[in-house]
Amino acid sequence: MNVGDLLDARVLGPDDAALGVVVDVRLALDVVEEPDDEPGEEEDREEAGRDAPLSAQARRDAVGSARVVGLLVGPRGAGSFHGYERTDVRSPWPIPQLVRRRHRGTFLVRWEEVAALEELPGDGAWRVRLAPGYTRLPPELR
Amino acid sequence: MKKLLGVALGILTAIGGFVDIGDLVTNAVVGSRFGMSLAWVVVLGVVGIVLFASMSGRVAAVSGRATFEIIRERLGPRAAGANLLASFAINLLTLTAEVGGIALALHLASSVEPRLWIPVAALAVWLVLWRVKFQVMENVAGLLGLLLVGFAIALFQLGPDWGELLRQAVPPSPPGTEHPASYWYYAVALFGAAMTPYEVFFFSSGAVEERWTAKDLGTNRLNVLLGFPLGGLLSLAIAACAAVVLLPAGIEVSSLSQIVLPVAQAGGVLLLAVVILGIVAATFGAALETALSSGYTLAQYLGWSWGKFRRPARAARFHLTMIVALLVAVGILMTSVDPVAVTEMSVVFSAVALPLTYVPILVVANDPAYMGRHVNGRVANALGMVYLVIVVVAAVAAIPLMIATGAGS
Amino acid sequence: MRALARRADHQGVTQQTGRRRLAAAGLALVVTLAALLAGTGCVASRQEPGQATAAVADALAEAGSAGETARIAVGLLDEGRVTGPVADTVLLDQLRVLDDAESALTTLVPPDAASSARRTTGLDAVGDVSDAVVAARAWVAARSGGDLASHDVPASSDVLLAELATALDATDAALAEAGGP
Amino acid sequence: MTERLVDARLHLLGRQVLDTDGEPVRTVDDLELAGPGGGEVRAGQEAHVAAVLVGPVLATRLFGGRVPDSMLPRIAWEDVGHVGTAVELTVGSDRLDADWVEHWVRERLIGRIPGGRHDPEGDG
Repeated sequence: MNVGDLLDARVLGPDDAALGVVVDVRLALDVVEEPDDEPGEEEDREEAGRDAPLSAQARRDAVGSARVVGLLVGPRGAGSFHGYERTDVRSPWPIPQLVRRRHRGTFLVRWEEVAALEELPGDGAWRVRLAPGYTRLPPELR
Repeated sequence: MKKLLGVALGILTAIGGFVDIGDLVTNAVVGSRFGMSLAWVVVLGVVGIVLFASMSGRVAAVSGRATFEIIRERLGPRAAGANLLASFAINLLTLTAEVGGIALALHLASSVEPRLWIPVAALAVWLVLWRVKFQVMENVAGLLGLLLVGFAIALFQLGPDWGELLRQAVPPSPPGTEHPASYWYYAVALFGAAMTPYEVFFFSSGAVEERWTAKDLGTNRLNVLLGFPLGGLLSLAIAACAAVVLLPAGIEVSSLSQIVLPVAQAGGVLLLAVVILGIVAATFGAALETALSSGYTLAQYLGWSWGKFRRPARAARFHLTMIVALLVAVGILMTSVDPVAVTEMSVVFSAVALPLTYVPILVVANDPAYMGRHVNGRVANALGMVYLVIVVVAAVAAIPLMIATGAGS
Repeated sequence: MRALARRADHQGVTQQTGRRRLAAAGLALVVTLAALLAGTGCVASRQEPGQATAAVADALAEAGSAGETARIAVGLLDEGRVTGPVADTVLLDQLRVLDDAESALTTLVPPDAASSARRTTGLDAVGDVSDAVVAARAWVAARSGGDLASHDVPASSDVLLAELATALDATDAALAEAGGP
Repeated sequence: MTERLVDARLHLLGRQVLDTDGEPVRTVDDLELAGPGGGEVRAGQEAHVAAVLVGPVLATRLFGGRVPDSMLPRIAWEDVGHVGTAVELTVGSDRLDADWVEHWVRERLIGRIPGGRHDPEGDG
């Protein structure tokens, strides 16, 4: 199974109620502590305050395994600028505000609370069924 | 001198937006028909491209990602694919026009038929793409393109009535002899050319080619603040020369050869030679810019290895794309199509490409996951949103205006 | 030999599968381009009397512009401010404009006698300008040491400029008659 | 060991894949999931990313449909080193079967043109 199979799959509650579609799959990446043995890195660190080098500004982690922690379920498909309902980015006004409004009601459900993954006959689309007593967690990324 | 070489990327990028073969002729057409009454569009375009090119350069410097990588990642395969088709079409049409333009410029210098120059020009462009170091390329093409400053010198030597030129420019109003639809068609065409998407593709990819880092944000600012206004100034000088010499004679500009007449009148053979060399360099530079952009966009959309700093074999499909694009351009030119007319068609594709290019840049320039603390400030965002609205209006208006006016005629 | 053929075959197939999507996109592009070229390139001949007159005026305006351009080019070459190749290119480009103007007039179907008369006057005027520009080219060629044997070389630039001026006056008159500016 | 939460579509799909030398390889077109012990994914049971898929999935994401898994060029997740604005591998692109088209164009076309292996950053 691929992440692409889950994306945009219909989500049903335990009582067969339609809850929306999978807008994203949340993963937990193990972050590996990197040894500071690369030459020149010390110097870069010192300069980070004034003139940081390439990609020191943006987050970049050495990663180990990637575990599925949950599904993000939204009332609508992801749309183009997905993600605003999960981050605190507020600019450029008014794009995040509009997208956030459109995706109000998006929630996170833990992977353990997914009861069944069913492949629909025919077009290869999938359907996700949630377990009884599932909880709607806030969608924000930590 | 070192400072000047440092801004060659901005200058070469601006040449593609303001004084490539299509713009050279369009500027003169505008000057000969509307005087300076469209000067405001050039100013509007300069501010817009400075704003978005500096954003794309900043994103490239900080995150290491060129603009089309951002577009593909933000818009998803479908919308980014639509942008790719439109942008690639603009690249290809403009590349075709530039190769033809080099041939036209060489024709001016030599009287040898343009059709004979076309394969030579294409081969020369390819050799530079294949062999020459990026920095050498941008320095030579960018600085020689600056010889177009001959148009500004010519303007001063013509000793025009500056007050009259100013009166034409502010407040802007179309001359009574022209239909307002034609006026607005040229306004949209000039604005679209100034903001043409391959500029940001080239500029941001050039920043990656030059290995900019967050340390180079000053270089980025200098490049956009010098390069684009300089391009705009050249564009205004060309229009003004036409407004001074050709407009009073009732001449409608239709070919490249006409736009150098004011220069000859003002500065004689020497200045004429300088300007012709400038035209050859500018069209050559724009050909390099659009050929590279066609490689950049396709490679970045599909994630292929790209870049002139790599050995060609280490970016094989990138180089193959550029070779194919050049061959297609030569093929189109061999049908005897007018290169200048070819650039007019790219207006149509801009309608799709412009919004789909500038929205993702603005969005990512605000994303701390890409930009860290170098996210956009409030002024940049406010201006950016205003320009997005202008871009969308211009893009939507372009096609009906083109059809209504028969491309401005 | 056969091995070579097989290898070529194999390469062809690999290329084909990889390129099919690109080819489809390319085809779409070419079709769009062709449609655009057709759309912008063909100007329908005008049928209404008013439109016919406007078409005559357009053609005359183009011819006038071409004549004025030639006048500037000849003047500049006479003063030594422009090179032979540039002057020649300018004139050649203007001959193309004049050709377009002439064919616009010849393909025009005049709906009534008045516009038919205007068309004839227009054609004469455009023809006069064309003759003058051709003469100018011969003069430019002669000055540059070559010659276009097909045409008599004008004695001097003054003769040439006078010829251009006459043709342009005729164009202006015809243009005024056709209601142009 | 710390964890970082990412959303697959937001942070991984469509991102550039770079090899260990920083050379672009492909884009992340999909992620293959595996269940416990590398077997089938089962609802509610531990699942992890097994591979980065690159290649013809793009066409299906554009036009719909599905490519058989066996035909997808894949890069094992073990070969992924860093995740930032791009996905960086710990292996060179030459070792990746997923990059065969690039290799083919390099060996058969571009590498054969004179100067195809010339280093533009070097002198001369």
